[in-house]
Amino acid sequence: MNWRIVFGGLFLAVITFFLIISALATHDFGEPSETGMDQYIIDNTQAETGADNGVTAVVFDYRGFDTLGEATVLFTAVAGVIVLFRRLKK
Amino acid sequence: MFEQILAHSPALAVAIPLLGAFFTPLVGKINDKLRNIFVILILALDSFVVLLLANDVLSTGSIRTYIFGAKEIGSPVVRIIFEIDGLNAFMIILAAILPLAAVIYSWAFMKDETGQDKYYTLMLLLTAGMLGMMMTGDLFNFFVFLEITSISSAALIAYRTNNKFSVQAAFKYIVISTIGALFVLFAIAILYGQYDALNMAVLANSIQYGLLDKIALVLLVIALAMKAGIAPMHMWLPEAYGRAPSSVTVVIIGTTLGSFYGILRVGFTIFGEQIISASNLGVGIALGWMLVGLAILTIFIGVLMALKQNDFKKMIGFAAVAEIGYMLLAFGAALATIYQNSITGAVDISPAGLTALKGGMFHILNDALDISLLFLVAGAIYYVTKEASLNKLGGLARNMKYTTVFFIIGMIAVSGLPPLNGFASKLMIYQSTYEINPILAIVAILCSILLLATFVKVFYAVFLGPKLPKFDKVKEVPKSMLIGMLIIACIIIFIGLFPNLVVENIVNPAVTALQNATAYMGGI
Amino acid sequence: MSDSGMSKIVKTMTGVCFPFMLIFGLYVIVHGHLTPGGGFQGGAIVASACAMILVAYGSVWTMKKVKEKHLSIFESLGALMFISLAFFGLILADNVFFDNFIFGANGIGGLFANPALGIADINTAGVIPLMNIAVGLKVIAGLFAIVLVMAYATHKIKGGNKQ
Amino acid sequence: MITFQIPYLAVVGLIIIGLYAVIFKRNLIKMIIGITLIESGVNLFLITLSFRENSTAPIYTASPGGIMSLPVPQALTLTSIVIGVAVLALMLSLVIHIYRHYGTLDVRKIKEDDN
Repeated sequence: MNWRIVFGGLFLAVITFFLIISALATHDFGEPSETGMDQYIIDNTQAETGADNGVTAVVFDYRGFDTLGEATVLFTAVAGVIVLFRRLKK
Repeated sequence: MFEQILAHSPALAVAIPLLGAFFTPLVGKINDKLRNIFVILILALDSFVVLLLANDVLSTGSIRTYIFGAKEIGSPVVRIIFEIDGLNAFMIILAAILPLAAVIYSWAFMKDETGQDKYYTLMLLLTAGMLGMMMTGDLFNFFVFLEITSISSAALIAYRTNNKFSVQAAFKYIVISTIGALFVLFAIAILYGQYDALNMAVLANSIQYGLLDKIALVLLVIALAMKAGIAPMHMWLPEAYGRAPSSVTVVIIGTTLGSFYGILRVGFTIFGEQIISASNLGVGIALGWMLVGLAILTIFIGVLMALKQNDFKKMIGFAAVAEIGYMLLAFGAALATIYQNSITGAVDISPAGLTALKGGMFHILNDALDISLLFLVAGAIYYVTKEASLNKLGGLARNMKYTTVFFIIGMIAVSGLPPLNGFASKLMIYQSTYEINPILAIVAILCSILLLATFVKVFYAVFLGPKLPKFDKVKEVPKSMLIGMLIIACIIIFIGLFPNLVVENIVNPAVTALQNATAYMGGI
Repeated sequence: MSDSGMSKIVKTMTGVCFPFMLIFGLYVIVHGHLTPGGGFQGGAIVASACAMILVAYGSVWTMKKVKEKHLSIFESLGALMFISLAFFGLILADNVFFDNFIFGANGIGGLFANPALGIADINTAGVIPLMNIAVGLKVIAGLFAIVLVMAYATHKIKGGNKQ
Repeated sequence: MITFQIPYLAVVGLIIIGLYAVIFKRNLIKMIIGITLIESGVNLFLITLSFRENSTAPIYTASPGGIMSLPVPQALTLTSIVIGVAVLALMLSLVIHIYRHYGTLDVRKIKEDDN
C-alpha cells in the first residue's frame, strides 16, 4: 500500500513541476501571440455564415462536424445509461 | 455515381454508421430480426465505402482530403478536414472488417439478452467513433471521437450488469480513458495557444519544438499510451477485454489500435520532422530505446501474466498486451536506428529499421485479427458452457469441431508459427531487431515460444482431455457465430498464404506515408 | 427526496416557475445565432426545469407521466434531424457534407436574409437556427432521460443492502 | 510577468487537486469529483486562451465595436463541457452498480470482497 503513496506522490510532483513550467511559459494572459484563424472567423462570420454570434458560427458551421460528434457523445451516454439500468431477465 | 461516392467516402464512412445508430432504436420498435438485418446491412455498406476509399488511396498513393462545409480549404485552415493517406487507409481496413464480423457474431451470441436495441446502437456508435479517430486530420476532432469510443465501450463492457467484475472493469476503463482523454485535450490546448491551429498538417508545418511543444508531445504520448495499453498502464486492458462480451471485445481491440495509431501520427507526422532531424539526433535515438524498454516490459508482463491466468478470456487479454508490446518494439527499434547520412546530411531510418517499421505495421493488422479470432472462440465456449474458468472446462473438441479448428488457427497465428499471418510479421520483427541488437530478437522469440506454450496448455485444458459428463449435451454454436469466426479466419489464412501480396499492396504504402511527413503537410 | 416527492409548497412553487424556465430555455435555443446561447445551453436550461419537476414530485410520479422510451425516441428524432440537415448539404447547393445550404452564394433560400450590424432578425444564418432547434430537442430529451433513469434506478436502493 | 500568469496557475492548481483526489482518495465518488476537477481545469485553460485584453464577446448583436475575444476556444469548451457531462453520467451509473453489488464505495473493501 505504501507503493501507491510513493509512486503516486512522485508522479504528482513531476506533473506539478511540468505544469507550472508550462503555465509560466505560455504567452501572457490576454495577449495571444498568434490569432490568424480566430481573427479570420471574427472578420468573416457574418459574410460567410450569416450568424451574428461568432461562437455559434464556429459551433454549427466552421466546426459543425465536431458538434455532430458532441451530439453523438450525448446520444451515446443516454444509450449507455439506459443500457446499464435496463431490466435484466430473471 | 461511383465517383460521387468515392469523392464523399470519408464523410460517408462516419456518417453511415451514425445514421444507422440514430435509426436503430426506431427500427428496433418494429421487429428484432429486422433490426439485426438493418444493422448488418448498414455495416456492410459502411465496409464497402471504407474499402473503396482505402483501395483508392493505397493503389494511387495519393492523399485524399475532405473538407466539411466548404468547397475550398482556404487560408487559414478554419474548417475540419479529413485527410486520408496510406497510414489512415491501412488502419481503416481494420475498422471495416472487425465490426462487421462482430455484429454477425452477435446475432446468436446476444439473442438471450435484454436491451439489444441499445446494444446495437452502441456498437454502431463505437464503429463510427473508431473510423472517425482513424481518419480525422483535426486534433480536437480526434479528441471528440476518442471520447465517443471510450464512452460507448465502457457502457458495452458493463453490458452484463449482474456480473460485478464487468461493472468494475468498466469503471476502471472509463476512469483511465477519461484521464487520458483530458490529458490529450490539455496538450491540444497547449498547441492551440501557441500556433492558433488545430489541424494536424498545419501544426506539423508550424511547430517550433520549444519547451511547451515538448511538454505537449510527452502528454499526448503518455495519454495515448495509457489508452493503447502499454506497460505501466496496461492493467485495465485484460480486465476490460476479459469481462466484456466477446463480440464487444473485438471492436474494442480496434479502438485500442486506434489509440496506437494516434501515437504514430503524433510521433511521426506532427512532431516527425523535429524528432527525426539532425539537431535532435541523440534525443530521437534515446526516445527509441526508451520505447524499446517499455515494449520489452510490456511483452514480459503480458506473457508472464498470461501463463498464470485461470480465466480463459483474461488470459487472451494478457496475450493481447504482449502483442501490443511487439508492435511497440518494432517501432521503437526503428526509431533507435535513425542516423545522419554522411554525404547528404539527411537524417533517416536505417534499412534494418525500415524492415522493423514494416514488420510493426504488418503486425498491427495481424494482431487485431488473431486476438479477435481467439476472443470469438472464447465467447463461443462461454456461450455453450457458461463457464470461463480453465479448470472447469475440458473435452470440448468432440462436440465442437469447427470451433476447435478456429482455435487452432488463432493459436498458430498468434504465437507466430509458420503457415499463418503471425509468422510473417513476427519474422520481419525478429530479422530487423536481430540486426539492431541480437538480445532484442532473442527476448522476442523466447516470449513468443512462451506464448505458444501457454496456448498449447489452454488447448489441452479446454478441447482435449477426458470428456466431462456435464458437457455431454453441448452442441456446436449457431451458424451466425460460426460465420463471424469464419470471416476472420479466412482473412488470417489468406494473409498467411500470400504475405508478400499484403506487404506490397497494403503495408508498404502505409510505411511510406508514415515516414513522409512532408507529404501529409502538403496534403492540405 | 422520497417517492412521493417534496412538500406541497415546493410542488406549487415548481408549478409556478416551470413555465418561465421553459420559455427562457426555448428563447435561448431559438436565438442561438444572435445572442449568447444556443441549442446546448438552452436545452440544458429546459432539461434542468424538467429535473426540477423530478425533484419536486419524485421519480416514481414522473416516471408514470414520462417514460424514458419516449424520451429516447425524441432524442433519436433530434439527432436524425441534425444529421439529415448535414446530409442536405451533400445533396443541395455546394454538395459538401455540413454545407450551410440555405445561406451563401449557392444557397437556396430567399427567406434567410443577411444579418445587419446592431440588432439582426431571427431569419438569418441559414441552417444554423434549424440545427440549434434540432440540438435543443436532443439535449432536452437526452439530459432529462439520463436524470430520470438514474433517479428512478436509485430510489429503491436506500441503505447499503447488498444484492 | 508572473502576476499576469495567475489564471494559468489557477488551472494548474485545479488539475493538481483533481489528480491528487484520483490517486490518493479511496472513495469512488471522491475519485469522480477529482476527474471533474481536472476537467474544469482543462476547460478553464481553454477559456483563458480565448481572452484578449479590452475585448468583447464575439457577438455582433448590439456590439459596441472594438476587438473581440477568440471564438474557437469557446466553442471547444462548449464541446468539452457536454462531453464531460456525458462521461460523468456514465461514471455515476457505474458507481451505482458497484454500490449495488458491494454495498460500499471504499476501494479497499471492494478489493477485500473480490478475494
